Amino acid sequence: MIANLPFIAVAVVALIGIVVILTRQNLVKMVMGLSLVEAAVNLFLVSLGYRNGGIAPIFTSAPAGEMVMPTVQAMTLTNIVIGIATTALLLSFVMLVYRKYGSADAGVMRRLKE
Amino acid sequence: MIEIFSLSTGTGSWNPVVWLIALAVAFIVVLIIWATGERSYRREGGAAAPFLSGNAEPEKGEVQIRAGNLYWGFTEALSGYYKHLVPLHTGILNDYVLWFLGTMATIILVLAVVR
Amino acid sequence: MIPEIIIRNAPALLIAVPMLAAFITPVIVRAGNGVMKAWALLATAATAAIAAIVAWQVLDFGTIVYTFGAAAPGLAVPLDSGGIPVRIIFTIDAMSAFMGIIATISAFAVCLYAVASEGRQTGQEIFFALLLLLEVGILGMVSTGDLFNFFVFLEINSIAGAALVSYRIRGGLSVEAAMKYGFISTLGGLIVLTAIGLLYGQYGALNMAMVASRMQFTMLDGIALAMLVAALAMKSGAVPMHFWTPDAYGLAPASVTAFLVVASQASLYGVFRIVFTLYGGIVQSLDWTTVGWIVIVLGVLSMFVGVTMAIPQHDVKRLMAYHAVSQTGYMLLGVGVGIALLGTSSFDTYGIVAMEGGIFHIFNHAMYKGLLFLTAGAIIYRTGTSDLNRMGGLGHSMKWTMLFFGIGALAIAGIPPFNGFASKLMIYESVYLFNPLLAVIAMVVSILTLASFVKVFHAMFMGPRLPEFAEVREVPAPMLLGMGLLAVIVVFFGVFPEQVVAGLVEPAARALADQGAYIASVLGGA
Amino acid sequence: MMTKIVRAAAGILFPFVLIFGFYIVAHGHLTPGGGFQGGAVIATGIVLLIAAFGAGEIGRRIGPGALKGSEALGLLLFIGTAAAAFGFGGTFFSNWLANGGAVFGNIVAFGPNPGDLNTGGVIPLMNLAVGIEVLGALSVIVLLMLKGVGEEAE
Repeated sequence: MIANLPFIAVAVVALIGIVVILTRQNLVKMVMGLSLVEAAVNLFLVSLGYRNGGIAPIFTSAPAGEMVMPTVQAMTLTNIVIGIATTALLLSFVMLVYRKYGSADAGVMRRLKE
Repeated sequence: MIEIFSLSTGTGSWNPVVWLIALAVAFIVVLIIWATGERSYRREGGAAAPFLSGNAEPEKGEVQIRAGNLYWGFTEALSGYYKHLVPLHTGILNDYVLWFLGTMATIILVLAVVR
Repeated sequence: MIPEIIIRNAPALLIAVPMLAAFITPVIVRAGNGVMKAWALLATAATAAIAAIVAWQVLDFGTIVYTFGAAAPGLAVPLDSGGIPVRIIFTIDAMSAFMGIIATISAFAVCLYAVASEGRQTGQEIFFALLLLLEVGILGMVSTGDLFNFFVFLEINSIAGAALVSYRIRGGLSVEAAMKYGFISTLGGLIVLTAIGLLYGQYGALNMAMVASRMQFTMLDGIALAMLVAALAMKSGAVPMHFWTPDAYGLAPASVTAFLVVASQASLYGVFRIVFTLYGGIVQSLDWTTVGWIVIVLGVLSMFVGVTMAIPQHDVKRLMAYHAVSQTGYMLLGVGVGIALLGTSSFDTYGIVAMEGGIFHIFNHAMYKGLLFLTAGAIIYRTGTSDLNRMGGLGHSMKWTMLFFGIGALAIAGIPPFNGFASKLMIYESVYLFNPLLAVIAMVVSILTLASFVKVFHAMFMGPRLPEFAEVREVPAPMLLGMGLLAVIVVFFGVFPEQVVAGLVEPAARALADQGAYIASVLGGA
Repeated sequence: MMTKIVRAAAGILFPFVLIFGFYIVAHGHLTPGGGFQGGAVIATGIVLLIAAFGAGEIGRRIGPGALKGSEALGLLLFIGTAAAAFGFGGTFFSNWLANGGAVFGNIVAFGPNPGDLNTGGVIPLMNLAVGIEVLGALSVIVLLMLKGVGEEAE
């Protein structure tokens, strides 16, 4: 049960993010929901690499013992970098939409339809 | 020679080169028939002007049929279908996400849960 | 003739050349706009040449494995790694090489076109840098053999694509389209990453060949497969996840749209690669047919909904965007039939033909759809409107554009002797043997496509010269050259389909279907 | 522009933030951290200055041009280091400096050890390149977005 806690947290955070994306029409809040989903994915990846009692995978002055998986941590880091790029891009879009449409609402941002 | 250029589709084959030659032959036949036609036909003198029950011919720009009027009958006949389909394209981002996640959930159900 | 170092490192250069060119573009623009454009053209031409070298190597000597950071390209599995390929590995088989050729040809034609069509914009260095980055994303997606690397290139693809869609603001409309595209593709990317995490958690590897060889087909694998297929099908614009497609395609600059088509096809390649290579081991089970039917259903829905939504449209690019959705359906249908039949005795008789048709259609679609979007861009460039109701009589002043549009329109409708007919014929005949109803739907869709393009042709080019377009002239030469290149390919592939199918498409289909060879090329016959 | 206390404190803190950032970049191959994290720390320092002195003032002093230049320089350095491997007969990204005895060329001791800065081959070089790129890119994002918000407020 305890070992599964991180994964439960992943599910909770991802669900909150998805519910925010689906129910809020404010574009800034939708981007926040996306960031929540991203955080959940990052947490998921890091939890995957955890070994019970493992130490940080740094060879400098490392004590003997099991190490946690470093690959997932590298993946998480890459995803954080990508997440910064996408969030910055999406927020700039929100700013431009707000400036041109006078509102940052998904219900207003629907001139393209049908 | 012919086999090199023909695309075999398992049940048949398709040869664009032969098709093109046939097209050229047909074109030549048409040209010959056309050339045997009446040579004394004159365009001037009102022979080629449209006759609209004696009314004057309207300006060209007015009789141009714009795109919106084409296939009116088609969309009208299928209006029951379009009535349901078109409103689905709401243009609201939340709906886009909902459709995406809904489809994904369906595929997960079919592939992983039901088996 | 070609230096050995280039041949040896060609897979890496495929990514390195456009990436380096993209990073230099903002610097080189200080020497002048003309120099920068020449630089971008040179870079895309060089990339096309490298893709040709890669394809030649693959077709002659089999799958190339290129290990980044190793002492030699072929050292996929280091001796001290315990038999696990730890490095990022590019695995380029015939299918990847095929997609690489599509992407680089299209990139070159688009770049040639954009040199003139974007000539009136500011910030052109950003445009060309992003175009080159989008090419990097596409080429990376199609050549990588590493799941996480695939995700990274997918994100490069999404970010560069979304930024390019918003390149012209157009009163916020383009930004709206880019926002929708960027948002939903980011969500799709995260779902892909979650699925990759699920696979990594079970098998402790990211290399596709390694994961495929260890695949156990647990329930988690099924969930991962569903997530990957759904997210990548969304990125390729399959109904009912297509809503972003008309927005993004319709509002992006025409040159970008023509290239976004290829970007979507890279995601389509992702679907096929995941299903065949990663999950190809479950061929015998009942699940496998379900996978095939899911792809077929997505394909049929895309074909039908796409074309019926296209008919009432009056914005020329939005109409074409719905057709792009519809044509994607053909590829999904063809390859879906191949998936459903893989491993059965029918696969070698008509399953493979369906797959070849679907894969050939990817190439044809990239060429004629790119051509159509470019002609639409040419019309908009001169008339300033994309509304079909306000056009008319342009055939008098834009004869070359009319010719190119005609070629593209006949090709997309599957009229002989253009290339669309060849691939559609292969799909019809083989799908008819699989399930006659599907083939009938495919033909009806093709007829509706023709009807729709007759309407567009009439609205844009026919009729008397209209007074408001009296000043309209033909577009500049680089734009015509870009369109002409694609038109020549459309005609050439239509007249000599057998050569292309035997030379490029069939190896690609065989490579995709042969999971064992893919695994063996990386893991060394283990 | 904030109060004098904030400005003075930012001025004192800024060098320390810079040093910490460069420490993270330089030790990227030995300890947690690396180019991205170090660059982000340095960019945080610049954001600190922006918060204290206002985007207009800092934008005039540093300028988006210089930051974009550092972004391009970092990217070129990164790809250049990777591509230089072709000249040494290796593959793209292969480590042509490691264990060479020269710059960053010491051989890594086996087993747990206190760490030697002069190891790692091209990895420290790439960390440096990424650090230069990230500090430029993140600062320029913040500067340009603040500029957009400023236009909004007017």
